[in-house]
Amino acid sequence: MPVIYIDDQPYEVAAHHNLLHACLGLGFDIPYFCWHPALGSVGACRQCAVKVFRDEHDRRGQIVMSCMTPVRDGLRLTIDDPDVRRFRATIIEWLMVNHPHDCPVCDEGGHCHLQDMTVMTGHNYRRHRFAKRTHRNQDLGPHIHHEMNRCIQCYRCVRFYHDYAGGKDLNVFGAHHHVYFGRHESGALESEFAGNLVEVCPTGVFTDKPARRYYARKWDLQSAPSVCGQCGVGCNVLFNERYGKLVRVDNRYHYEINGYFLCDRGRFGHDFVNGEERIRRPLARESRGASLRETSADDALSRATQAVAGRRVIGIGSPRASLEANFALRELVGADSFYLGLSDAEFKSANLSLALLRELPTASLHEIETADAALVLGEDLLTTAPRMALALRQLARRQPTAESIVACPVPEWNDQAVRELVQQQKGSLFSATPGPTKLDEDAAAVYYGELDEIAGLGLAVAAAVDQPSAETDSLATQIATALRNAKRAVIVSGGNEAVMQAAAAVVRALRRAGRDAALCLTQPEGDTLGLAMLGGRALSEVVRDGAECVIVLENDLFARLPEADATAFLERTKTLIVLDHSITRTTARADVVLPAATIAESTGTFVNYEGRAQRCFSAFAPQPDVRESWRWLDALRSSLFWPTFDDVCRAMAQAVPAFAKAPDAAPSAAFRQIGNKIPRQSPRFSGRTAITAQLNVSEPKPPDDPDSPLAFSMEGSREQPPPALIARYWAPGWNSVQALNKFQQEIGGPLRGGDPGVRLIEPEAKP
Amino acid sequence: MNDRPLTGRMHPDRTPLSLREYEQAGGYQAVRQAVGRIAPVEVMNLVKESNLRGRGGAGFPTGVKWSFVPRGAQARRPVYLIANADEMEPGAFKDRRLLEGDPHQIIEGVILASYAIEADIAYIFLRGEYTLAARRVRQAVAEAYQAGWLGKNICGSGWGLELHLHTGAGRYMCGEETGLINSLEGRRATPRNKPPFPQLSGLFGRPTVVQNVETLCNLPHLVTHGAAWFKELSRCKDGGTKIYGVSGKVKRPGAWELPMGTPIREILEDRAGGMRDGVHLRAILPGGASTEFVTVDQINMQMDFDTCQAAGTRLGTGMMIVLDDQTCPVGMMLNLERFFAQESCGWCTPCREGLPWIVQSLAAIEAGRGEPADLDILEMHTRLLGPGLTYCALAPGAMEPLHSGLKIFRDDFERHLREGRCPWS
Amino acid sequence: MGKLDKFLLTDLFKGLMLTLKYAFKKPITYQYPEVRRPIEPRYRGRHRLTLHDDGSVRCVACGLCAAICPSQCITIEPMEGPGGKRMPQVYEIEIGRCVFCGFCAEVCPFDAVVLTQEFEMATTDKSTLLFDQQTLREKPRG
Amino acid sequence: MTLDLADILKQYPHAGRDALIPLLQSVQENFGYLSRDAVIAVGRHLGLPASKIYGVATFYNQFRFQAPGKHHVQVCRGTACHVKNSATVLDAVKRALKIEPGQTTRDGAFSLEVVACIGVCGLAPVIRVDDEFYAGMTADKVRKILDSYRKKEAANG
Repeated sequence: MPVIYIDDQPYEVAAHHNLLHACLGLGFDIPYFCWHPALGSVGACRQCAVKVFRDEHDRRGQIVMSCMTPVRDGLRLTIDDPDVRRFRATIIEWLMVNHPHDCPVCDEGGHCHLQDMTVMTGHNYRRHRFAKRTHRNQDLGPHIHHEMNRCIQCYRCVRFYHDYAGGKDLNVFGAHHHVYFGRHESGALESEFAGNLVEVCPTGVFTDKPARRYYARKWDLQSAPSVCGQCGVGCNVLFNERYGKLVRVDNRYHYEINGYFLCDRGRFGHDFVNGEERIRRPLARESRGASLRETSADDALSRATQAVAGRRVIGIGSPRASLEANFALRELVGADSFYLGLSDAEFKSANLSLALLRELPTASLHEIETADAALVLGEDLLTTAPRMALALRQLARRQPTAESIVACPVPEWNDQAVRELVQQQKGSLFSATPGPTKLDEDAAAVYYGELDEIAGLGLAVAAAVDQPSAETDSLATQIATALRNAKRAVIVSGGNEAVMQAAAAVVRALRRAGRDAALCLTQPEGDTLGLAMLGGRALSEVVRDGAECVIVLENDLFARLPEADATAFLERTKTLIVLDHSITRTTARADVVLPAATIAESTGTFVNYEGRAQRCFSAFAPQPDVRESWRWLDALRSSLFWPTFDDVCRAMAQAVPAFAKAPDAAPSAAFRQIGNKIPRQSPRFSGRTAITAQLNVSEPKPPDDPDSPLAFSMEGSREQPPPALIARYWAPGWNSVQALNKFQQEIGGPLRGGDPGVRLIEPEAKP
Repeated sequence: MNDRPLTGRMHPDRTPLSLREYEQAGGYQAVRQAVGRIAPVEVMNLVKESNLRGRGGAGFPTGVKWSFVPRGAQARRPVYLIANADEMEPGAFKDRRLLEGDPHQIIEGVILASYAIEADIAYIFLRGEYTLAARRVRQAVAEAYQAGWLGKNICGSGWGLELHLHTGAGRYMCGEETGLINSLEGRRATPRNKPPFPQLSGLFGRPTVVQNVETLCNLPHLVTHGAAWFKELSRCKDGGTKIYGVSGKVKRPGAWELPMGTPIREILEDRAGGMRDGVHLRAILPGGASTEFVTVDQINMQMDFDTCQAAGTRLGTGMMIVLDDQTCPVGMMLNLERFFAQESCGWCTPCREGLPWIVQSLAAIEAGRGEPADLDILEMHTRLLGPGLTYCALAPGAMEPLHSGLKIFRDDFERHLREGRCPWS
Repeated sequence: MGKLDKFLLTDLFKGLMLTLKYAFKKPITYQYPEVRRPIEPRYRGRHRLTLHDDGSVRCVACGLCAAICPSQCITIEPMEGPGGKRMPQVYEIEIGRCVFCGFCAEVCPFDAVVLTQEFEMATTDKSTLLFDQQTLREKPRG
Repeated sequence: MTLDLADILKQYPHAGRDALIPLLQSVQENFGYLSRDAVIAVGRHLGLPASKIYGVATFYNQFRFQAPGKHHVQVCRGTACHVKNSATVLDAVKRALKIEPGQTTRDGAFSLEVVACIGVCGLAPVIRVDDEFYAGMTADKVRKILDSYRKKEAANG
């Protein structure tokens, strides 16, 4: 590894990095704007200037942009030189020429990269005394608020939206100091990843529009690490709360899964937590025909306990509830009476996924991004697993790069130069779907057909992998050749059994040929795979079986069963107990409704498409009558077995061998850092003592959290917590999300202490 | 032998030479001599030997530039050659003269340069406003194709060249070689970072050489008459002639082809006829708008790359702008800087935000609303918009007249501040 | 001290003399609340939310005062006012916890919260010590 | 108008991104400006999204996005005119028409363009309305000239 000298001190750094990347990784603070670890360098902002010296005798040095300077052995530089410091401060002064200084009313205020960098450079006095230029804002739809005057023209938004995510409708317009970033006319942004602009933009040009309704500063938010349950990818998120409302969902970095970016479904899809449809009090009806009325928790519980006692009870689980909730239901009703709350097709596909994952290796999103070829069979990933589609796009972008930079040596981080070399070349990404998808334009070849035709194509590819023949020019041969030539290949599928089997056949064929291949099977919901691992009977059987008393866990039967079957089944049920957080058609027919906590208010474990168990923690304590489902279900038993989350999680690990490692997904509630819990609130959290003063001037005790090592308080450890417990990205001088740099082993690499979560499935075939 | 190879055979009435006229005057002889007869590397070595330096402003030795282009099996095809005819600098009009007066000369130059670097496709990137030149070049290209000077298998050598004419859409940045390449690709003409240099990854990510029109026009004569002859044309160690121009309040503004290294005084007095009556010379921008001022006492300076550099300025395009005593130097600089601020591409911070600030400060001073602190602001910009600190050379170029102007015309700036008005208005 | 002094109660009379002396001098105490003491110009008393000429609050609910407050006694809930203007929906100071450090006024970018010289906030009911926006807008007494 | 859009596009068969600028140039040559419809049609022809085309077109000085007005006003900002105070002339035109350079008045009567040099430096400061040159402009004269065009317009109905 090359050694560079910063102020005459030697440091070892990785050879393939630029100087900025290397210095930040060593813990030095260099201000920057246009550089982003996932987007590379373009040298536009000129903010990251450092001074390099020719040799140890050179005292004059030369100012260079660290982001555009490759690391080389023996390089000597200084970050803290009066000349560069003045230059960096002047860059901020230039940016401030037209910046509106509206921090007090700006939603970015408090987690603004521009604020951080301004303080870092020390610029504090405005010398420009002329009028500022102004722009008109655009309406960019319901999710993104646009405030163009704040723009500092770092070009990150277009580079992310256009180059990285393949969006079409955001661009840069105009020239000189009238450069404008937006759409060519007002209108909602079309990309599935538009929400990331909020985090990519270093200042308040693109801000989270739903979060604007709550006007909360980052330091006032109570946050907890969690997992998105909108699809089976299991992206890591941070839920942020203020005044009992879920204010904002932020990306939580996970090297193997979502990296720096989320899809809009994950970022903006959790509004139901604050929704009108939320069930906040237990509901019960006196008799069939009477209407559902609010009641006390005790009353609802006693009704439910009575209904359950001594009867055969059927439990219907849910792929959107945590493993623990499903396990608690299974324990309550017994394994024989536990039905997986999946539709017929989902049931089959989930069980097949499980079998295939036990046989063949799978790949994380990061492994997809760095693979050399991929084949998508049957899935429109932009709807079923959008973040996976983004990962595949990176594969398609990255793979020709690797070839080009052999012919013309350019460092991979030199974004523009690399794209120039690659031009329109596409990587070895192939897609076979029933209809056009947005991923098609990144694919080298596309095939449209019915699902059985797609399965046929998959089998043909498998056959062609087995018997390579150069003469036939069919699509299957073309795909097979590309897959065989790849160092690492990924086959993506899901949904349909025949297609999944065909995908598995391709993987098997590639492995027979000695190639490293992995199978990725999408899952429709956050815990579908976990539910299959827990095991239970098919929901179609429930219609036949029937029972007097049925408990439905966070599920709507009308969405899983044919309308007639669901109606008939519920007609026959004497007592229907439903646990859910929002009103559905099933809760409307229930006799007792127990209000369940949402994912943002509960602690639980979810298993993603690759069999990785991940822990979510409650961002805020639910309202008094709202409880986590496993708590309600435990209360329905004759005596309490599981006072805390760790109890239920341990019990599950013992009872279900597949989940033996589930408790390791995150530290247990007993975890302490220097004797302290990890605070969910920032040290700057405001109004703690007065926030409930309108109710009682005496400050109440903060809610207890027996379930996790996190505290509903600003007090606790100030150290960097273990990765599974990171509740916010903050470091001294770094208030924006860019503070993330300080949490990684190497910038853009895994988190310090390893990425959270634990894989539960060990495939027979070793990768 | 002709001492004005570039312009000597042009018609005095400014009509273009037709293909027949051009060929009769010895045109396309160089192509016949070189293509297929001598190896491309030999052509490159000839150019290296002749000390031909780029006439676009930077003065980089042409042969050396070509030597970076990968050859043979190494080269990723196609290789491109681009003639830079996007002449947009204030006061510059030499390329227009060459394109309108003798369009076949530039085509021949393009063919020779393309042959030397083994290019497959060539472009002439023409400034959009040059409609007359566009018509004439388009016609000439068609004639050249017809005569077999362009197209497949030129002179039976097996080597072919496609030549396209592209008219620009108007941005000064298109004159910067990487900005030009981006524009040609149908993108915004923002410059690119170097390295990688265009010789390795240029147009469409392929090896590309961008050469000024005047440089290319020298090639046919250089190839026909040899390096020794070419070096003898000049009055300094750089080879060849140079088209010098003068604009401003002189008796006969215009452009003339003279030996490289002709002193300013000769150009100004012998060719341009000296200053108009009653007007006195104050300073000269010797190489166009983006070069440092030289004062009257430097008027004997030879106009060549090295002498200009030694004197703290640049030869640039060789199209000098003359400042007289009846024009306000602050106003003149304001006009120049407004042009540069307007033509900034908006990519990097110092240029995008710094130049408009300079314009605002200069405008305030010119309007009598200046403050002493404005001079410090201007001075700061001349330091911090330096080479290497900005993304490309536009802002450093824009700072050159301001940098020297602040020193030479310090008294005039202070008079503006003191009197609260422009003394010339 | 001699026995004589003790017998003659000298100390007592000395004391009485002092009292007698001051009985004819001007008193140095103030007869509060009838008489009010002048307040030092930089005295930090009760908060006030300053207003624009049209009667709207200057506060934009940026949250800096709440963040800087060492006793955490300021609560702000922002909202979007007329014309998309950001303003506080709730602005409460729990004056019973306030230490009158003045950081809130110091940090305010719009001079929207200031500390007045009013200090009379005694009450028998602690719940009245929560000053809402309306109370904070009012001009201080005296 | 000499050609319609389809004809122009036909001249660039199988064109890629590099044909974008020449194509836009021919559209503007024929229509006087780039209309929204034309941009979208060009985009469809080249397989480029409209935002990308606008991104490129707005970068360059040459392209206009509003139909030129009935009367096209050009204000010269060349060096000669600058020396004779063309800045105030431009200001006066902007104030009189209430538009910025590159725009067209709402009634479509006037459009304004700033040109580097019209080439009649002897008449500085000069403006040109349609084919008519007006020399030695002042703010007052500008107003009068533009008013006379407005009156003519009104008289014609």
